[in-house]
Amino acid sequence: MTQLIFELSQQHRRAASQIPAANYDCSDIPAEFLRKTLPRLPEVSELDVVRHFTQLSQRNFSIDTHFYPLGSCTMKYNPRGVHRMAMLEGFLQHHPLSLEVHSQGFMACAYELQEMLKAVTGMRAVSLTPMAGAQGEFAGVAMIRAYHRARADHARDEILVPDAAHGTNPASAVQCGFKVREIATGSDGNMDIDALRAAVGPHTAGIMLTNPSTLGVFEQKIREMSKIIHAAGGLLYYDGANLNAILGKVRPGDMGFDVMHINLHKTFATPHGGGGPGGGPVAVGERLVPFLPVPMVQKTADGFRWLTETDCPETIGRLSTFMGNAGIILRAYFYARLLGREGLHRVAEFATLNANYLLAKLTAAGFTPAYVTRRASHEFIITLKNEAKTFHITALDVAKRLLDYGFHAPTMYFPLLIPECLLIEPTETESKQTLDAFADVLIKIMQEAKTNPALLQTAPHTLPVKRLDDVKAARELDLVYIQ
Amino acid sequence: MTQLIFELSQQHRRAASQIPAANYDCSDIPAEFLRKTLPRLPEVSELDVVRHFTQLSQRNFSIDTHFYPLGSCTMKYNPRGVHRMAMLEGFLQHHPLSLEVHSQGFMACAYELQEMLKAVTGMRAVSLTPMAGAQGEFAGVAMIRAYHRARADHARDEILVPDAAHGTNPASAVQCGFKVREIATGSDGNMDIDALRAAVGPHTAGIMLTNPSTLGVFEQKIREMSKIIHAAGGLLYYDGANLNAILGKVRPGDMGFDVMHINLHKTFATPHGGGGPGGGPVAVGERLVPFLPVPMVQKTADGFRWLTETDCPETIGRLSTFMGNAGIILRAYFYARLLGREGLHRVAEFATLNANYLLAKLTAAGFTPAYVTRRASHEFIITLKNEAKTFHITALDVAKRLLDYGFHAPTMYFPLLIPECLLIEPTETESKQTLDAFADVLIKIMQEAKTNPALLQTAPHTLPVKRLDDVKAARELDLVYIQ
Amino acid sequence: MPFIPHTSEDIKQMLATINVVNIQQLFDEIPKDLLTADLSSLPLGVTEMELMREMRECANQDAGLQCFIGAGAYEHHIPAAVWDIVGRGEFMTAYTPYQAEASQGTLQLLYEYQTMMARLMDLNVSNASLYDGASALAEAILMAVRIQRKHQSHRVLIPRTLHPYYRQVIHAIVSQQNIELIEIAFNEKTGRTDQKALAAFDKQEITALVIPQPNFFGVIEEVDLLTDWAKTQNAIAVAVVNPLAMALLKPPGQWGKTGVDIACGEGQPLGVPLSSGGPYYGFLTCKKEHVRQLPGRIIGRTVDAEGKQGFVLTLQAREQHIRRAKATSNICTNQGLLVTASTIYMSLLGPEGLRQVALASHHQLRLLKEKVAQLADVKILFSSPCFHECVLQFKTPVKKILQALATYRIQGGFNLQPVYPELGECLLVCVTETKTSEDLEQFVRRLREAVSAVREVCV
Amino acid sequence: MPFIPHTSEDIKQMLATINVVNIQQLFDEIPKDLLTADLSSLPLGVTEMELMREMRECANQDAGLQCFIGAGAYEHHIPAAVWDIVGRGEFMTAYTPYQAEASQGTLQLLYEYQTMMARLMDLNVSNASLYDGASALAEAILMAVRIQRKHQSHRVLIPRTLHPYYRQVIHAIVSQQNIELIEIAFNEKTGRTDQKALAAFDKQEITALVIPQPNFFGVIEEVDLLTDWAKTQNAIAVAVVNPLAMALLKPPGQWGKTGVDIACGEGQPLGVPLSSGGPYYGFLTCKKEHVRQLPGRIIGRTVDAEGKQGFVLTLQAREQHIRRAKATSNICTNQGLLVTASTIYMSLLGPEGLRQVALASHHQLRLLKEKVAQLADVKILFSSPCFHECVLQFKTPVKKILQALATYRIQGGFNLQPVYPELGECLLVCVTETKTSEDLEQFVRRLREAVSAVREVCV
Ligand SMILES: Cc1ncc(COP(=O)(O)O)c(C=O)c1O
Ligand SMILES: Cc1ncc(COP(=O)(O)O)c(C=O)c1O
Repeated sequence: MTQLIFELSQQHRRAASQIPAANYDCSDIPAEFLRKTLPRLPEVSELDVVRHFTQLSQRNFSIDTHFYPLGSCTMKYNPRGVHRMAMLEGFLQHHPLSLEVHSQGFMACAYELQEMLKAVTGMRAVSLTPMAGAQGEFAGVAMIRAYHRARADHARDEILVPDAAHGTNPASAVQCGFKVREIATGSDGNMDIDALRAAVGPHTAGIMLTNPSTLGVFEQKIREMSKIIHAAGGLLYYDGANLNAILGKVRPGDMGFDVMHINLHKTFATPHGGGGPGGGPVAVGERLVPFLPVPMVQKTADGFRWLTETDCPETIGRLSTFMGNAGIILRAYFYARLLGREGLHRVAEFATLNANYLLAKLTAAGFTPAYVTRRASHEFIITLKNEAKTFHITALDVAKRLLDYGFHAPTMYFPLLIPECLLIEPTETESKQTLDAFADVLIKIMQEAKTNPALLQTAPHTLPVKRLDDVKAARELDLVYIQ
Repeated sequence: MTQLIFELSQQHRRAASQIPAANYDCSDIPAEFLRKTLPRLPEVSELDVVRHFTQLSQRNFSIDTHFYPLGSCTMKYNPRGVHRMAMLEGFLQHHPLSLEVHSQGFMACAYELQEMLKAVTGMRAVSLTPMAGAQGEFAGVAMIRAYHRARADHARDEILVPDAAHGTNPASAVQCGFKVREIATGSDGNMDIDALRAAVGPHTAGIMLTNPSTLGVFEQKIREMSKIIHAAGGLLYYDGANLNAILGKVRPGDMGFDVMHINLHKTFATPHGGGGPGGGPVAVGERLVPFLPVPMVQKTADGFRWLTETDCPETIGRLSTFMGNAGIILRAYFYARLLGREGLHRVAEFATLNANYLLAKLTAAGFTPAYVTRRASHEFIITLKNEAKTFHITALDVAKRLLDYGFHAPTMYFPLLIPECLLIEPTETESKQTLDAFADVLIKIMQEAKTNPALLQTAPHTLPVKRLDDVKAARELDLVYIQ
Repeated sequence: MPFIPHTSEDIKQMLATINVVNIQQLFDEIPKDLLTADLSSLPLGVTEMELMREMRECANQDAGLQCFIGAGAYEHHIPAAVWDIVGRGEFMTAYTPYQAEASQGTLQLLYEYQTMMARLMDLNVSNASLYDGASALAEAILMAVRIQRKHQSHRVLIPRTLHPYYRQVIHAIVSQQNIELIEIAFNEKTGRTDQKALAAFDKQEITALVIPQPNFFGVIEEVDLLTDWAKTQNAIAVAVVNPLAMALLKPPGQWGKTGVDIACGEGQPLGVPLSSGGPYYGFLTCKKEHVRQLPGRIIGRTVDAEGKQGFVLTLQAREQHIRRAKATSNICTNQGLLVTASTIYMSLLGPEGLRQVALASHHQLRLLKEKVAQLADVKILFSSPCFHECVLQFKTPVKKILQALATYRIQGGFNLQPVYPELGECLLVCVTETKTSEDLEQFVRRLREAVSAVREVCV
Repeated sequence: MPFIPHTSEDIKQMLATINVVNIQQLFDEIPKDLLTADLSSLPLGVTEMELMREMRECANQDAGLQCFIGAGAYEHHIPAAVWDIVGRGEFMTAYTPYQAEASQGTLQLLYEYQTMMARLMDLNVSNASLYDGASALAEAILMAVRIQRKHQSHRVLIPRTLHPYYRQVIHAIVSQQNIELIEIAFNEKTGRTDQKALAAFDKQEITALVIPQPNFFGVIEEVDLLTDWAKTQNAIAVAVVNPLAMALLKPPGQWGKTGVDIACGEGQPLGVPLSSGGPYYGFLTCKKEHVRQLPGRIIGRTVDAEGKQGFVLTLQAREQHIRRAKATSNICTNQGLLVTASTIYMSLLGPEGLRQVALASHHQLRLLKEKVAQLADVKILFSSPCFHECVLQFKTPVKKILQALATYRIQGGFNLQPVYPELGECLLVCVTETKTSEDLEQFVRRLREAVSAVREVCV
């Protein structure tokens, strides 16, 4: 059953219904430019393909089959209707370089999403082109750089990030040519304001933050922090990965942020596709509007038109060949329309309710929250450092054992500063009953840790494979199949 | 995981995106006609529904996931493209009572399928309306009855069927008001001609046959049998369940049959849907044309039009509200178009090749074919009566053990006259490699029967449930969930 | 070779194993003179790409119309999740669940379906589907006949308010078995089955009375009276209902003093697309005491060897593959996939959602009636409350009016003239929750134009 | 509450467990003056039915056109099986396969993808996708810079025959890091990169040379010469190719004497719909020795605790979530689902199918060229062989010609005038296997009409 598609391959087998049948000529192309032997792709029948990939699909956990409380990832239900709408012929077969008169349908949706994102972020303008959160970060930091340059402020070569930040933040800053300085977190989960004060200066280009932070708590001194950064001449970047926690309640623009991205594949429920695609639109305050990446959609009396380099001479430019992950933009727009103004703020409310409920249950059952005194945002952290010591198990063991019970594991070992941690994000689309079942299983696993730790240490037991050897994978690289 | 959807139900939970929201009035309907309490359907969220039914689907074997050599059922690959075409908006949203001008697309397809079925069956006319094989049988026998009645030949109250016939044959004959007489099979798998001669007479309305028969062999004396029946004043019905064996090679019309059905969900690859829908068009020779069920499609200079009772005053009438399983008719038509004239006869050739190959392999490995001297048609029977005696196992045990190895079981205990039999039909869409793997597993299971028969007797072991208690199910009826 | 995976190497090895020289030899038991098939009149095969394009154009001919036709097939919104899941290979490409352990998905779903349908009808048991609504009614009548097997002759009363095509189908199916179908007239004012017409059969031996709700005119029948009449006659009461309407109207299990014996109908409104008339499915539910006369497949809950819950096909002794000539019906292949769709649809809509869809359809029809009432030369024929269809009467030929509406890409309804000539020029119009108030306004505006255009031509 | 399952009973119990009085209290750590969001400008929520209808109308505005535009996004037939399987919830709604044991489906598929893509390019390794073709090229250049980290300064040569939007994207991305991008001119006769323009850099320190195949004009570049030039310079040769064309044209691993170091490009032609420009995916393959500089996720085959084959994300030390500021790239979420589509597409088409699609596209373009050659006032600009696109030159504004074609619902191509003003009024036309000979005839007929209509207006 785990055969590779290449192992099914038989020379000259083919899916004849899919292959143009005629004898075509390419005699106009000199032989030196032609391929001499066919590429060694699998030679299989249509049934082979359908059966193989259908079987493969069944070897996955997914939202459609499992509770998936993966912290920082907002794995909520992806409405099927939204997918169906994006697959409408007029959207699916629309060429990105069609004339504007032939693009009004798509452009209307994109324009309206721009407007909606402005409203929920409290920002002045939006560009939808970044293709994921990390590209949104890149775009944001590039705009910060462009801003300082436009003011001939060339000394600002440093971006600050909290030590709890997601790895994309420092990586994006570096990809924009900045140095990165990490700021420590205080014991209450808020940033250490003194450390921040000490770090800022004329070299500070900006800071990248998410609020609520990756620690699952709301950064309460955000206004003060914003003053410190702005006073030092820097700008504030908001990592929108956690927007689900505050959607329709708090607007990053009001917290003092100058620029942010939004992960459409998180807050706006576009399916994650086993790794992607996502969408990472950027929203900016007044100062950064001229630098937004192109293209964007403008509404005029005659319909919608593209804004390009010609309209936006100071733009940081183009980040994708066309306009980013258009199909994801559509899906996010449809989702927002289904929820509407009365539904969007409920997202934050019920995501927060679910997280705090699960936290309360687990705390009552003896688990250790990372920040005992704090409310959970839409997610929270428990640390298993005590259990690890007592029972000789790890957060990884618990995660793997959860899989046996049909629950996807929470995010493990992130943020790095909390030892043996699980970052748990239930999202608003899961029911109390599912949360109860999950809590029950976690409690049961702790029982097992006490009585039979080996059960955890060697988990999973019920999946298609047992625990996999990561070390071997990295040492003896086997990245393509060699026949 | 096996929770019932009703067990997930929580009062007042709903999938709000699916529910018209307004406050509607029905004050014009007197209260005595209104429902007093809501029907107790499950109250669940959209995610609950998607997750529950996606999980349920994974608890099925199917063509898309498993080899499915279910004899008499022709479980071949169901092309995905065919399904997609049938789901085109113009077909899917087309109302059956649309004006003819608004129905030309569907009618063109139906008309062309009628023509194609005429060509492959060698019959004079086709009606597509019967909704499965059994309804086709009903229609066919009803036409036989109508024919005799039209000739005022009222004595003919008996339909002959071979003892190996599928249960629908006698059941359909009875539903048409006939008595049924069974004719025995000879030791070579052909019908006992003397028994047939003895049975016919002025009471004989007709005979129902399939050829190749349900025993997986070609009825060689078919011409002689046809003479006997016709000489007695009876008509011949061809059960098209086995048409896959002779498609494009032999035409029932040429064998002397007067009427037949075609199982579109077998020979024409329309998916079986976990029980249906199917399609059972009927084709008839000259004599029965006036009696065909309506509606049918006629081609005229101005386009296609419906033939109804008005056009066909002697019709046996209407068998379905509209025109039968129209979507299945479309799918069969698309499939036939993809194959074309050069592909249709290959179906029979490769179905026959696969069956004979598997039979040869199994025979070589020591299995007992039901008819040692005969060629297999598109299917064949092995009998496990020796193994059953020696190892104290049954055909059922072998079937269940096959499931453990990821193969759907062949048809068991049909036809009834062969003890401990498996009726195996690989179909043309399976590869030699799959047949080899299947043969290897059957051989392995016989090894197990020798060394560890309990492994078979208690199989299956690797499925979501162990062997199920049929007796309890029938004795302690539990047909609906009671909360 | 489309869908045939054999390479020439495979073929060579396979022929060698069988010990024949070519594939043709495998047909050597067939008399040569029978190998006569000739497919040369058929078109050559095409690729999926070619056929998809051709069929896209073919289908487009009939697309893009506003549909106000009902008459037994109803346009409703089907949530995308329904067919996304139905279309999963594991549901779509499985056979009948004969190997229960390998088919728990389908079997559990069917058990859930049976439960939902029984609850919707407020009866005790349901089968797992029949072909369609009309053939389900035929099976229900045959079932009633079996229940009443002591009756001398079998007379079944069929209201003329029943769908005319249903009447044709049951005639084609049950008349093969010496069952007399007797038509019951309707009241021309109310559009309801005439109680007086029934009275003529008081105290006679009647096998069954069929009771439609709503009836073909969209009219709500006096089901309590009809059911009670049947019960006093010792006739089997057979309801034939729109299942969606049962979320709003009183369900058959509650009609009259005792409820009906059998309820059946067309399942299409519950998540099945119009699709030119099929595949749909017939549902059939009944009181517990009749379960052994119920035709079709039935799923039962049981346990496995370890006591764990599981599902199987049960009561197979009723079925043709066991009982052969003595089976309750000849049905084998049924409409499983459509029931899969309905089960998912009902789960998504839930009790309140289903009711809201029914209510919205009813409400929008009322709105239409109000608007139509203001038109000249159009009359709303019957006085009784309707569900989501109603009959409009015109002074000019309906056929012409429909043609006029067609030019606006509106399908105006079902022309009653050929099937109820006694009503004159009548049109059956249907409105569901898919129609907005603007749609209705547009319809009425176009109808006014059509009526006056036809009048001018006819005058 | 769409997509929120909570009943009021649930909420009550949950609040009690948390020990708060209402949901609002859960936000009490947020300074009050920040709770300022106001969504009143947004529309109210709608049901799926309502939105589906609105969006059907919205999408229809842009539907039903014949498309002859290519320019980096290509219309091909996608077998129905591809997206039927891609759309399965288990693929579509899974996250990145961080828990390998619960993600073997996605991981094995990605391993199969890596193998297919490496074989198609004839290189050793592939990552599991980047955002799109243009950003993949930017990552390839950054990769080349890391490989050449000993260079004093980083100069990368970019032919002007590279897609103008790719040039813009790499400029936006890599120029943040002090990398100089130098444009290389093309020969105005052949439409190929000018070897003489390259000669100017002989013996200079060049970090990388980018080599498109086919280039933006559809023209087949002299890739052997270009690759060999790069290798003699010790520059990294970076191929940017249409992967479908590689079933017909010599793959990058075989260019010149040694093959290129890195090959990347846009994966869209392999089973991904046009979809207004995305989501597509960028692929990136390279020689084995560069694997540790390869950005993005990489899947490796390994074994489980019992020695059974399994798949994991590997070499994560290159990635941002481990290496943070020192990562090879900031990419995290990639384009996994599109790679899923391509893997299924390539499996269905197979080696011969892929080649036939490429051949058919090429062949149909030749047919078009033959027909166009007969038109007055239209010139086929370049003399070199093309893959499936070519440049037509007109005497009147292309913009007007496109508008004229649009009235026949034909999308005539991509207007080169704004991006290559030096070529005058030029149009880039694309033909794929989806176009029949009748389509081409129709196109040419309409083009003739358009040209003469525009001429009349302009004269
Ligand atoms: C906190 C945080 N920031 C940034 C990102 C990066 O977003 P993306 O994966 O869309 O590039 C993620 C996603 O994992 C995240 O969780
Ligand atoms: C030999 C034979 N005849 C008739 C039938 C009945 O066909 P259907 O199931 O389509 O009613 C079958 C199907 O199982 C069959 O195998």
